[in-house]
Amino acid sequence: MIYADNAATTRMSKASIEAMNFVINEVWGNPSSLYTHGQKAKELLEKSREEIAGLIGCEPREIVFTSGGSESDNQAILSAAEIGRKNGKMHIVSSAFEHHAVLHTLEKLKKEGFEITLLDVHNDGLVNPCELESAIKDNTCLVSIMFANNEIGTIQPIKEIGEICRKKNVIFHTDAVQAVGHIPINVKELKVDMLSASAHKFKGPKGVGFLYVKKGIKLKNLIEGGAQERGKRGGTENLPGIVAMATALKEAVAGIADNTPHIIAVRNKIIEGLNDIPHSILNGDIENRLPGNINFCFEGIEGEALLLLLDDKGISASSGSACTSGSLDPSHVLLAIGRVHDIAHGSLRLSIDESITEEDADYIIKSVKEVVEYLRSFSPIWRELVSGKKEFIL
Amino acid sequence: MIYADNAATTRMSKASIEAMNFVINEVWGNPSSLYTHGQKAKELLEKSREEIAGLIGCEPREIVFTSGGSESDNQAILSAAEIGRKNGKMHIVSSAFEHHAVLHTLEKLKKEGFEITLLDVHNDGLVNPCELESAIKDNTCLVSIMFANNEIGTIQPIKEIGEICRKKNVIFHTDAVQAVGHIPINVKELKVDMLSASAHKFKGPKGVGFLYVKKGIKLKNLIEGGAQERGKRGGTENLPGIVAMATALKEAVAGIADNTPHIIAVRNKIIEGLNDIPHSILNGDIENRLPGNINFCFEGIEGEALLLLLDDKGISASSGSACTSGSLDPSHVLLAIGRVHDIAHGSLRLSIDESITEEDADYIIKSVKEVVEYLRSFSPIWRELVSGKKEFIL
Amino acid sequence: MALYSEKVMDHFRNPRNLGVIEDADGIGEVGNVKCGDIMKMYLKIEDDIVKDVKFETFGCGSAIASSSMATELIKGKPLSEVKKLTNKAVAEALDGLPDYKMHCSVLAEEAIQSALEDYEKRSGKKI
Amino acid sequence: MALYSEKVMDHFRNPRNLGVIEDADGIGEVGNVKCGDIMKMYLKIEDDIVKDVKFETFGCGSAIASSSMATELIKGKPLSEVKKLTNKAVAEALDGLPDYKMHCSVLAEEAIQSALEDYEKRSGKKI
Ligand SMILES: Cc1ncc(COP(=O)(O)O)c(C=O)c1O
Ligand SMILES: Cc1ncc(COP(=O)(O)O)c(C=O)c1O
Repeated sequence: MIYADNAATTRMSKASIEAMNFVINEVWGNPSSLYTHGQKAKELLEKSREEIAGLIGCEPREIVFTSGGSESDNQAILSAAEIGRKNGKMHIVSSAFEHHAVLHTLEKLKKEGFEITLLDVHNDGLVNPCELESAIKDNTCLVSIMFANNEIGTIQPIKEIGEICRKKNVIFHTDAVQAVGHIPINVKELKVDMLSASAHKFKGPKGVGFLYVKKGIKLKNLIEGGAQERGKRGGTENLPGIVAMATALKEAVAGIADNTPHIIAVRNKIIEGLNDIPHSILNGDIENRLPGNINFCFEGIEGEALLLLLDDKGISASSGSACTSGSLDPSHVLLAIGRVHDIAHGSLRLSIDESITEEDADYIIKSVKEVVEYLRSFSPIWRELVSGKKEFIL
Repeated sequence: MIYADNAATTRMSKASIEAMNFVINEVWGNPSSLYTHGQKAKELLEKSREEIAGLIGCEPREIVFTSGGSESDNQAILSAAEIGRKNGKMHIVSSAFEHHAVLHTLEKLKKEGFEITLLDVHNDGLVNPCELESAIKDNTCLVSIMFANNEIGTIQPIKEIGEICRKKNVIFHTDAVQAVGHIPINVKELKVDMLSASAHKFKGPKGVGFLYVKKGIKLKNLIEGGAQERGKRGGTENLPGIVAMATALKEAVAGIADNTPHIIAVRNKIIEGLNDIPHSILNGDIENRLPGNINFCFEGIEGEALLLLLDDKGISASSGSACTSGSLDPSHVLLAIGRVHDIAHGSLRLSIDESITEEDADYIIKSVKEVVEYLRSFSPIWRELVSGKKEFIL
Repeated sequence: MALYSEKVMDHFRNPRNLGVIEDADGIGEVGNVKCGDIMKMYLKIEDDIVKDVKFETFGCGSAIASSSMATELIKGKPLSEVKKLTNKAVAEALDGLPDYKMHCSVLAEEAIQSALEDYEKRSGKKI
Repeated sequence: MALYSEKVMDHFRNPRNLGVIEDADGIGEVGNVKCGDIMKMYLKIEDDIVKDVKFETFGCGSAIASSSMATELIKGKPLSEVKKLTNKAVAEALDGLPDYKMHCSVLAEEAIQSALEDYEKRSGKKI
């Protein structure tokens, strides 16, 4: 199997699995307990917090452990909104292609009276800092822009946005679920105030994540309960998950320098190969892009069929096709970068990691070409396009 | 080490650990993915849901997976409150000794205009169904009463409460975090509408739990995001945790009949032994009680010191002392059953499981006796009590 | 519990009656690109019997499988019977479809009825 | 990162100067049951020097350790020096206390100052 869906989830690393099992077997106590076994758990908890803080350039007390990226996003945005509400600032700036954990939370806030501005992300899938600056108003309480998009992998100008927000004195949250562990991140240098991350996207366990919150920003509880996480997140700590997450992040960050050139080389090879397919297009800017992300639209075919046939050939990938989501509309991300419905349905995302080989790349290119050609061979749309009855979009 | 703090957390069972590692290594795909590997994950997800549903007597679609007991409690209560708000019913009945995941959520709702009635739990730690019935008003939208208390282990008259609520047409939620896997539970028979559970309390993993919600009751999202859990709980599913939880619950429920007589016998032996200590008292009803729960107050001493010295003797236990929580007040549970502050500070909770032996019991009794005697030997309060300057409370 | 039944996967992987009938007696096309599914059915009719049928589909796995199954269900059948083909019959013949994919079987039904109507119009016959 | 420093655990496990001085020259008692901490200090004074000191404590680990350390810090010391004992000195001598346990060291300071005041009152001396 060639697993090319690392943006959906990753396989846990050996070190992370070992760390998890170590904690499960040896330090399974409750970190809130006073006896030695509980205090050992507490120690590991705080050590993990220190490690993660060190890896993203913040202080340990600025890290809150959560159950994953969605929870982090929800808590960050609702907290900033609460601060805004108290100060009479009810305007939020975000972008049109955020993850649903962000967009649905913003919709909820809209119903509560907040004004939401969703910035255009243009054809290249990038937020324009000048447009962002103009969108900020006197009553803006939050800017939430994702670090890297989960479908097309475009990396946003986070540093510039951070500087604008700091200048304008607006809280800046970034959903960095796709970026953490894949590209270098230092929250202080980037002037980020809040950052969401999810362990299973960097070879850590599922069901655990963290939220970085700059000192001084008051969190609102999403989950009420005990006094865990300084009272900001109730629930017995998932220590095996947290330690495994810290282990995975350490490994991932340490590997960035070594792995990135190879991943980018193979990625570019695949992009070049798929570019040969007529009437196809790469989605998202090629320069400002996650190392492992490839996202194409192929005219005249539908994505789910493409995926299933690639699966038959041993390739695991994903699509922004409506059929893969159970909804009627194709990916809001592809629509946001201006792909019309017909095109957006025929999309393919390959997200690779360092285990990919040049041979894998050759096989992927060959397989995608075959499958696209096959599906076009009985596509009534394709027939109309080639017969000239309809004009090609791509 | 004698681990007598299973109410705080349990050690994962071998079968549960194995299930978790199996999923981590073999079925680590994203259940929302279309390719074979993702669909296998989806299958396991739904199989786990079926298993858990079968074990508590509901339908699979009535189970929502969460990150633990606290999240389940929060979502259940906020959902029922939302329904109440829509129908102009802004009154909630609960009890004075619920877990903070419940109480803090109720406080939040109070600030939003809900009226909260917290029922007395009396000296025996039991809610009185008649009082509950009288407390329900025309505008009551929710009754939330815990199945078994986490500190004193008293089991509430859930079936009677369920019948009252069904009759009065009020949603009934029960925080069953301490009960699930320890005593038989069938939600249909008990007429429970919503039930919270947490895997790490029944030898499953930390950071995963579930919420049973009767068909027809509309959940409100606590965590917005993707379409997971029928859109009611965003976030990539923690499949290793979920499968391990189902495995642990199956084992726990299957073991109830075999293990309970032994656990109760040893528990009663310890209770009898500790009853020998002068000026001590068992907290909570002895009959309606979790098999493994022992909770005592000893006059004239403080709980944290007691715990630390028991730890030195290799016994892991817990206390309702203020010092163990970092707050100034001792356990709200002990105060709720009428223990005054002085007495509540000197409490000890032992929560045992089936691995406990008669010898362990002897050792625990001997150790607690020694430590209590030692701490009393230099307690200024004890001196006043024995010298007659102050009157004994117990 | 897999996404699709084995029948669906079989018809998706090896679609029957794929292609075009150049001198078709009736052609039906339904669906639209916006929703991501288009089906086109070609019928060859002789003596009120479906002598041949072919299809082209732009769409997901279940759309392709539904088209394929629908052609199998009507091939060689008298038109009176074809007229009664329902989406339920298509879905059942596929051993079921996921709830949110039932519209694919509806499209297949509609494509065939549309081709029949085209035949009626062209031939002036009423079935 | 453990709950308490080794020093705290040592003084908790082996409290120094535990007990009562029957013919004390000064006795101080502070705290209350409600909060869960009571400390009682007994001083034996000779030539303005703490000849002997004993304590009794109802309270948590750090309360017992703070009392014990405080007695060690003042034993044999001139009263003028004892008067200057601060809770910070107690906490530091214990290699620190968790934030939310600092009040234990405050209690220890207060218990000793209260015993000193008792001595002043009884003896009529002013330190
Ligand atoms: C009665 C009760 N409810 C809720 C919880 C919260 O569960 P968790 O810590 O797994 O979120 C607990 C345990 O801490 C509990 O004992
Ligand atoms: C950009 C982005 N944000 C948030 C999430 C949510 O993370 P999780 O599913 O771990 O809650 C994801 C992944 O699903 C993501 O890609």
